[in-house]
Amino acid sequence: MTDPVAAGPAQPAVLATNVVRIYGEPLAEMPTDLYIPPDALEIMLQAFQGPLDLLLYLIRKQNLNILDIPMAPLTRQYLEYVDLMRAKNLELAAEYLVMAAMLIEIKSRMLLPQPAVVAAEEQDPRAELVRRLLEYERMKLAAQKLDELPQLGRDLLAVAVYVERTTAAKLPEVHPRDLAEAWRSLLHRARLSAHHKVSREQLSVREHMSRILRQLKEHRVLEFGEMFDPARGVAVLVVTLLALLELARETLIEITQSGSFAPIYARIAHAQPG
Amino acid sequence: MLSPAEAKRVIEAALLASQEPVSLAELKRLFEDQIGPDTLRRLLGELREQWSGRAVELVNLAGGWRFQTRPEFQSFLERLNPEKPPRYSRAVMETLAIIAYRQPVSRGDIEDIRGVAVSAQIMQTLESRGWIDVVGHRDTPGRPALYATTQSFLNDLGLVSLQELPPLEEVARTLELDPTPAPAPVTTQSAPAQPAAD
Amino acid sequence: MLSPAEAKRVIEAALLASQEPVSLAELKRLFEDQIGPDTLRRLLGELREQWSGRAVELVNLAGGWRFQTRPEFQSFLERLNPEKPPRYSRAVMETLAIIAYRQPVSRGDIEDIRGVAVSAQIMQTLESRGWIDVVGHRDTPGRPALYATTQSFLNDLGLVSLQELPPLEEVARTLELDPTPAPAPVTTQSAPAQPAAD
Repeated sequence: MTDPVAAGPAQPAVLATNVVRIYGEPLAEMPTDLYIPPDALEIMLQAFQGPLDLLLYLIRKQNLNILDIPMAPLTRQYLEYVDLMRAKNLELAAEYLVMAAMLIEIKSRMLLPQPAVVAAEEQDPRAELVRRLLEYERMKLAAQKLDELPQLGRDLLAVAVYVERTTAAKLPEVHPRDLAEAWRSLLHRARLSAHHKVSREQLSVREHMSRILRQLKEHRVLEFGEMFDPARGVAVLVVTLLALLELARETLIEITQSGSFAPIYARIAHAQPG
Repeated sequence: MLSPAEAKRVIEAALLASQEPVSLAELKRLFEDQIGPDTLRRLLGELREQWSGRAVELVNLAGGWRFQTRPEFQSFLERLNPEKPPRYSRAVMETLAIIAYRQPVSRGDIEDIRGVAVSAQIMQTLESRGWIDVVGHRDTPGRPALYATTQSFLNDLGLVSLQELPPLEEVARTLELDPTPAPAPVTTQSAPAQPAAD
Repeated sequence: MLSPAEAKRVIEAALLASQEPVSLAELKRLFEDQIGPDTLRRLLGELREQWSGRAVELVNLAGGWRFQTRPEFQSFLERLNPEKPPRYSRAVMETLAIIAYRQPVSRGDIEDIRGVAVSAQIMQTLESRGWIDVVGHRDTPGRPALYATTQSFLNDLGLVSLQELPPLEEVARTLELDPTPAPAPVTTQSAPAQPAAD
């Protein structure tokens, strides 16, 4: 297998032929023939989960001792990949640049000559990086193991047999106090709505009688339907009808119809027949 | 190619994992149409035979084959998933209360008191439960049926007689309403619905 | 009182009818606590034995006992339901692993370990699957939510407890230092990530 680190990003073609899987994930989008797929490197770079992932790749690829990382070559290789990602216009997360800065800092700290006494006590500048790399790698491997566990829905199904219920559906139980409760809410609602209607709608039959009489004074004759306004609701329709009947009973208006299903007309009773 | 025993195991798993009936056509898909309908039917028959005497049975329905629990075991299974006791709607309860306290009443009477129409379905619910029935007809135009509560109603509610219903006087008092147990005091109280009724 | 054979039939039906694992306590309810946990466990063991060799198996999970299809038969059953469940991305699985092994953790903790931002969508994916939930808040500025895995997570991955999670690998220093022979041939194939895996 060609070593991409040694070869450097300059030879993506060789790398590409080997990239069947990246970190266990098949590159399904890639053409599978041996012809050099131009996007292979790009896809590979995109597969990295972040700077730690890329670093681990570089370290493991070269069998570097993770506890004694040669900082200079690693930093150089890392920066080459980062440059490549930028050149390819890959969306480069800020974390990659932060890591680049960190690598350069560690590298430079290691170049500084240190007094022997202090050096023994002072931590290796790489310690924190190594700790993070090891922890990330542990979790990365754990993630792969988790993914290999049989998963409900993906690898197996839960059994769910239909529960047959043939005995009659359970009937609601009623307690005598429920009846009293229903009665109470009934009265309560009746009172509320009584209040509501009186204050809001003023549905007095007398009022509608007056209104109808005024209309008839103006128009002399009205077709029955013209006196009803359905938009104002059923209650108003009912009261209107009551008002009409009351007007007729009191012979204040005359209601006529020439035959079955013919239009019904209303006029003021003492008006001259027109 | 699967052996019949293996095929049967696959069919069993597919049916157990599906709550819906699985048709023969779907079962054929299991084996990429390598097993014909006759063989499938034979295997299903054998499977049904193997399951006889268990609390779950394999049945052939219009939609296909399905495993289902036997109704005899429903009482056990209900202990595991106690169903919430069903409840009657407020409309049904109010209608029942009116009939219980004001019987005999016509549907019109009930509508007057409730202030809204009483659907045929509500009356049907109470009649089919055996809690109300028609005891006569009022001698008014249309001769409306008069409803009353039945002996079953008393039995089911654990009452010896209607006298044992919670007294309404108390209810009325808490609402500062007329406490007199007049035969139909509601008529005046539920004024809104009444203008047309009186 | 039911005979052991009858009790076993009832248990079988109850477990077959339930998609969720059924706990011992729930199974006791089936028999109105007339059967003790030891007897139940024995019957469950016998039942599991009886089902061995079928395409469906009885397993003991965190939430209790459940019948489920064996993974080996999934390729058949998939043909019936061509809709494949989503495969989670590496980002999702790594986040899940960190929560599973390091719980309770905040989103910030996860980002520290992964070295990249963890999108809200990743958390959402795991939460809506019911595999993680918020178990508290850390007493630091911003009071970040602390996530942990749920019982559903254990059930769905076939685990009784977190103790059963695959053990964390002792990561090798280098490839050469790794003395254990790699059982999985993948190791060489996906070389970059794998060397330390086994």
